[in-house]
Amino acid sequence: MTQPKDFGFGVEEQLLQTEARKFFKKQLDELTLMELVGGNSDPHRDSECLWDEKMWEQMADLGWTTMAVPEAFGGTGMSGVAVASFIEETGRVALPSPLMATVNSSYVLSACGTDEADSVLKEIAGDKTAGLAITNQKGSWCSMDTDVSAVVTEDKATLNGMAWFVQDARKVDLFLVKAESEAGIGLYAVSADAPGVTILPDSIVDLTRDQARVNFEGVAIGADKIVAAPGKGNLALDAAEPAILTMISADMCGAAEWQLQTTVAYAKTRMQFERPIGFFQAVKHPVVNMMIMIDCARSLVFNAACAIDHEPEQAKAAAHMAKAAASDMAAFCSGRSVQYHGGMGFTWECFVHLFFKRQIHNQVLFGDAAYHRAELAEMLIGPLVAGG
Amino acid sequence: MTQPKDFGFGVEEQLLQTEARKFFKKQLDELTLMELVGGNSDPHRDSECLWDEKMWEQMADLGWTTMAVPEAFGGTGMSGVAVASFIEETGRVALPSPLMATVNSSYVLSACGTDEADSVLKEIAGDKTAGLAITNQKGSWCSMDTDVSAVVTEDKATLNGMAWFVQDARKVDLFLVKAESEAGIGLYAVSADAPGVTILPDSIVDLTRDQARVNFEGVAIGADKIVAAPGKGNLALDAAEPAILTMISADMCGAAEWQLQTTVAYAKTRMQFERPIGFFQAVKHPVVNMMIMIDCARSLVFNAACAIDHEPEQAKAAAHMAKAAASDMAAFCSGRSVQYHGGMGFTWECFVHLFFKRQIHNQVLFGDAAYHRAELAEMLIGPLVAGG
Amino acid sequence: MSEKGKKESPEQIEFREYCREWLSKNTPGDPPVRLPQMAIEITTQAEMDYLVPWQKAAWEAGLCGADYPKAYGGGGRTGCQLIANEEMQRVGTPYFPNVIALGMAAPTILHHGSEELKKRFIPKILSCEEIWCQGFSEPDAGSDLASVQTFAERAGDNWVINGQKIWTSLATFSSWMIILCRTDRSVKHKGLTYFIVPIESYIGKGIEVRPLIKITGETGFNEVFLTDLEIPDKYRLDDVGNGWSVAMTTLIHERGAGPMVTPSAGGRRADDAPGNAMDLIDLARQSERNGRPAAEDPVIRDRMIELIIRQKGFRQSIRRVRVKGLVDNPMRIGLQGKLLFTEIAQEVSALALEIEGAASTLFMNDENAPNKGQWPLMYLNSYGMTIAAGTSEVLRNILGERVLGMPKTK
Amino acid sequence: MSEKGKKESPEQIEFREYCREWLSKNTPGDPPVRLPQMAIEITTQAEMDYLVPWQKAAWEAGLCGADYPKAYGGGGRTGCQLIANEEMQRVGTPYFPNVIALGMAAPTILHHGSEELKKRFIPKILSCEEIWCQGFSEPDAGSDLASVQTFAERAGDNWVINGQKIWTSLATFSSWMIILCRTDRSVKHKGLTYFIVPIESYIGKGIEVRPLIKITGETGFNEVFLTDLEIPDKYRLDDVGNGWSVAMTTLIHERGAGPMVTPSAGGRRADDAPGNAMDLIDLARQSERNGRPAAEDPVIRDRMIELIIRQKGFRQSIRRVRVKGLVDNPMRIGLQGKLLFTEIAQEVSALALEIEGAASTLFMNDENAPNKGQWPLMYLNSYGMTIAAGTSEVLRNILGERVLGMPKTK
Repeated sequence: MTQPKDFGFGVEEQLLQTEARKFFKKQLDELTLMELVGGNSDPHRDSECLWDEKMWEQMADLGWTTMAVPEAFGGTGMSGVAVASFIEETGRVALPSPLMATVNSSYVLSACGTDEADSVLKEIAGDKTAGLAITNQKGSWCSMDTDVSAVVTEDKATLNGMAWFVQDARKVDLFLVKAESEAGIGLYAVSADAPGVTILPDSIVDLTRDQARVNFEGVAIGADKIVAAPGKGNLALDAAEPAILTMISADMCGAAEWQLQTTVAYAKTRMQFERPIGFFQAVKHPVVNMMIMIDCARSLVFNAACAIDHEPEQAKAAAHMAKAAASDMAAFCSGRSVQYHGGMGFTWECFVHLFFKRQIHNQVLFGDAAYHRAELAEMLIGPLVAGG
Repeated sequence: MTQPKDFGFGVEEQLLQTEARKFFKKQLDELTLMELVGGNSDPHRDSECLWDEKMWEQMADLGWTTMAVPEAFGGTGMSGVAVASFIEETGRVALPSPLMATVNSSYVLSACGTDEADSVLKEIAGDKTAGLAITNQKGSWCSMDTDVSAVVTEDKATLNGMAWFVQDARKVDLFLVKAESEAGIGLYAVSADAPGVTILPDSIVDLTRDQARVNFEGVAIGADKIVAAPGKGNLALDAAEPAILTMISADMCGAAEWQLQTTVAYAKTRMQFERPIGFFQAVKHPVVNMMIMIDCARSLVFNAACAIDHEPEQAKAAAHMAKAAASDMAAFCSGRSVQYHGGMGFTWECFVHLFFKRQIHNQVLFGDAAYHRAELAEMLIGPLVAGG
Repeated sequence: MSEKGKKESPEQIEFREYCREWLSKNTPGDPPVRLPQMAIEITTQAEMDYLVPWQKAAWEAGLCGADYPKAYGGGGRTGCQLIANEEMQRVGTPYFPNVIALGMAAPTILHHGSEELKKRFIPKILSCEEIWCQGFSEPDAGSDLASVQTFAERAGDNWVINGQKIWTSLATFSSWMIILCRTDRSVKHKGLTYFIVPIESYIGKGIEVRPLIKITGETGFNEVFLTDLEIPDKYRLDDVGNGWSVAMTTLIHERGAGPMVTPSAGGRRADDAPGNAMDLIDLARQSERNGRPAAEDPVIRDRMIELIIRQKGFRQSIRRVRVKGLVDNPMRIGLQGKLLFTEIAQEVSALALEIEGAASTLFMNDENAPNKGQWPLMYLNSYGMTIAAGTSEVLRNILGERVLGMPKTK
Repeated sequence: MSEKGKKESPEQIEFREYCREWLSKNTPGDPPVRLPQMAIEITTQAEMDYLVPWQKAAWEAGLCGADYPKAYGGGGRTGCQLIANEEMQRVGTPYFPNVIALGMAAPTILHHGSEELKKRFIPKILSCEEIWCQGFSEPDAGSDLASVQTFAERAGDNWVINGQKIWTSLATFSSWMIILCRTDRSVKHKGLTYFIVPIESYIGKGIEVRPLIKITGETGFNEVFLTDLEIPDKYRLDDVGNGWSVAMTTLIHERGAGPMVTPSAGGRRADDAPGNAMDLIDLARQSERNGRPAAEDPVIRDRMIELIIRQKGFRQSIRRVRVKGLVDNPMRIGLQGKLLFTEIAQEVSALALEIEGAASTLFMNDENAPNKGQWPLMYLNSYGMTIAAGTSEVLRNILGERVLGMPKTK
């Protein structure tokens, strides 16, 4: 397959983008965001889960929460580039919400291709939210690794163990749990309030997210909740990985563009030495480098998003590229955004730290830059035999 | 053992440094150097070996060519920091000469600790020049690797094979050849004009050096020329490695300081946009970074040079640090020196390319930055088991 | 990944077919001499003798100048030069030799020249009958182009030019030169006027060309001295004092961001251009560094992949720039082009030297040099790229000021 | 590697012995509260209650203020503060709480104060009886310090001060403040005058202190508002209009390049300071990133070693700066100190986050956070370091201009 020249980003996608930008600009300006998530600055504060559920309902009414659910199952079934461009807008406002978790879960469920998965997709289409419980204590993003075990009998499965680094755990209605049984890795849909499920919130740097360990202690689910049978779950995760990587990278591009524009605006007005500081190349040129890195990552995001639909055999490589570029870009842009805001940028009351911290979280989520480069090296150069 | 606070760089060392700087300033200003090595600009020119043998004789008269030969064998036997500071001065003028080859050979011979080696040291003290033929086709700097084989009988040894990347091969009187026999790696002193020795000059980028493959075809030498017995040669090379790495790094610091000063001078006088270009932070700040990197590398050079004499158990780590820092520094400084000289710096008639090319050569000689970091990682973190 | 379009016009679709057909029968054979890496480095007549007929043939077939009006020797098509370029690059044809003329002189004459000049000059540019060079830089006017001092003095219906130009590629082969001159010393930017001057016919009579040697040892750049060179006023482009804005048309095309797509046979496929990071993988597979296979070195792998990703991102940006909704400011990507292309090429060739290890010391004439010493050559030449046609420093200023609206640093 | 000196004076040798002896019996026990990473971040009285007696004890023993004249409460020694610092750092004592006073106020008063002021203030600084803060930065005068607007107006033998200072560490604990004020609006640098002002006794009567919250959530920085604060002329340091040169004395000591060695108990050994790259090795040995042991990742290893080398180089430069023949310009190394220390610390903590992998998302209050979340905290705080006390950008200007002599960028 080949990609359309325009990434398949047509009139419909533009419309969605414009709508989204307008919506979030109105609903979630920086001050609103700060009031929502920045109320408690104590570094020893308890873990919090702060988000605007009313806004989420509005988003659901607009069909935005089911965009990765195929139309056949009641979702709005949008193209990869549409979803990416929408998520970019949510990154631009650092939206706290279970959107990414739900979108990722939708992609994984679609990749399962089972009746059981389809029925969970219908639940999401019916405005349930979902999240992925797929990571182990070692922070592995490999589809084969998990600390949760499953015992599967004919009519049910029983889960035991802990899932780590579960995103937006307190915002979702159900988890897709990666668990290992003798027959291999399976995926299990578990209600967040099922008996035996305990959510242990993490205290995290990012103020716009919540993250938790989720413990499963003898959690029993019916066979109709085995969305990918043992031995198939890892395949579904692998198939969904390009979309997951692309969407997190899109979020990062949005957040970084906010950092760029905000830093540029500050550099134009902040006076030192009788000049706006943007006069000085020590500020101007690195800010240009922020732009360059954002453009590189953003182009790779749309290339990867397009590949998901139009060139699936290239999607994995394209997604590794997008996430690697986005993670490096985010680290650079975040740092510069604080530095060039000077003392002001180092205060809690200035908005830049909200985006800075979200990007710290994003950089490592689903694998950092070095990880994705190593994965891509395996694909392009071949496996590493010895330690070099 | 502990290092003296002042690196052991006292009055005597200062005197030598001042003398050397005066001598080279007079004998080898940039125009003289250009006339010596830059006469033929054709990129397809034949390999050349251009140096000032008269100046070398003067240096020998001053005792400078035997500085790494212990006084016991007739040399001037200077401390590591004295040699490093002297070699730094030769780097500052990009001196074409067999000095580094001879100094390195002296360190290797000293490390052999055999009567045979001592007698070659005496030859160097008698103004012979020597070079190391220790590298294989794969460019390995490991003391165990060679493409030369030796057959050793009671009264002689016969060498066959090719040594690669031999420095200043056409300027030296004898080679210390690393060769492998059944009993292991030995070192053999071979006259450059011995029967069976063929020097095959490389065409190289650097105009201030010559480099060659040296072929040994049934080269027979007496047992008195086996300076390190089979199984001992690698140990001598390992023992001398810190000094070798330190001295090449010192050369690089000298060359980089020339690049820094020359670039600063140009930035102060070259006008664009009604300003000296040094006004612009896009020039000024990277030039400051040149200085910072030079200072870092230079401090590590003197730390390593001091360790050779005063803290030998730390010399290896210190030398890896020096060469890693020097190689990165050289790459950065060379690039910036050409860039900020603008179009002028891109012409043959401007001196900057002479130093740029010498540094390209230096960067890789005896291992580049990544190589030495990997070696140091083995020491500080432990060996790498798997491919990561 | 192919990026063949979905939404090409019928003319474009048909033209692509035509190009493929023509190229399947008409690409020139292997060159009789080793060609330099870029057309601006052409220095011998033998190189020209091979390349000029190739451009002429491509012009006759409509692949060079496809979008220029028929009245000026072009194909009169719309959006077809890009197609021709893609198809020529796909099959790996040699580059066109008349690069300065195609990339700078022709679009400038098209936008600022009189009808007479357009008819007189553009056809012979496209056909390669006349080679052109460019007289912008001077020893004291590099990055600060507006400070050129070469002076054109009015003398009735003529202008008399005195001064010196530098970095003039192809000057030794050129019939004509585009030149930026000062006509008023009392103002800076508004004191400039833009002309066309005959070169070939005035050698030794007001024009002297002296080759410059690059740090690689290659020649190709020249200094051009103009002494009492008299030219008619009709060779002026646009108004007296308006030279700076004419020069901007030239520069924006030089940097690949102008409205006219430059006919470019590429010499190689896009993925095979000088400084292509993907080439590093092959190099690493063939290289030993410090005694070990370079392709097995995880640090080298990490850095190769990093460059491959950045280069891919840049190419995808060029794709994105044409998609509505995915670009807020059309200049934002376009003005990055030259900067990124040259800086990535510099990093790619620097990394190539690291991959080669000890063998990176070997230059073009050495039988054991990997890839015949092309990588050290490329690395040295990369500094020409980051300096010429707008230094990286000046380009970052332009991006910061024109795209992001930050205050001018001057 | 130990760098114990060979060539110490008899006084120094004896003093080192004395310090070791004293410290073997007199270091304070573990703190009852968790101390912040740096003294300027002290925010609670409990922290002060532990630290103030420690400084007082060290002063009484002669380890704090060793090189100050006896007349001002010092030890009257030569070159001994460095010895005391080394020995305190060797055994890992806590830091001194009166850092602004020791590092900035005391040397400034020593160089520019009247005999009366020296006798009045320096002893109580050394003994920690009085804590000091510094009033330099203002909302509109950060990097451009000379643009401060806080105005001191002459009123007979007194001065009346109005304005606002910001980033004032330790202000809530301070008795006194060094302050840079404008006394003439018609000139920039020459319109400044430097004073000492009482803080504690004027809270609510001309002085208001408001804490600022940092991006880490920590407090410690403050805003200080001065309203019609009246102080006697004897609290002026040096001449009216000479405030800029007095401020330079303060800054050069703040950046570690001044003649007086600041008493510094270090809090930790030099190799154990915040941002020590060697700590990364232990972190990597304990960390899994992306499911694999971080210490086995060759790319992580390469970058750890790179930082270890740069940090080692910086420390060796500090050693080299005192060796004749190995430094051409004494400012060349000294002025790099703050820049390198802070930038390396920033890179070290950024790399720590990469080493921690997914666990880098966890902050101080999380039971599973590696090293109790100190690395994300350190990374966030590192931006305070590269901004405060001269941004990295301003410091590069200073190096380029004062050391290399390039033209001023202003």
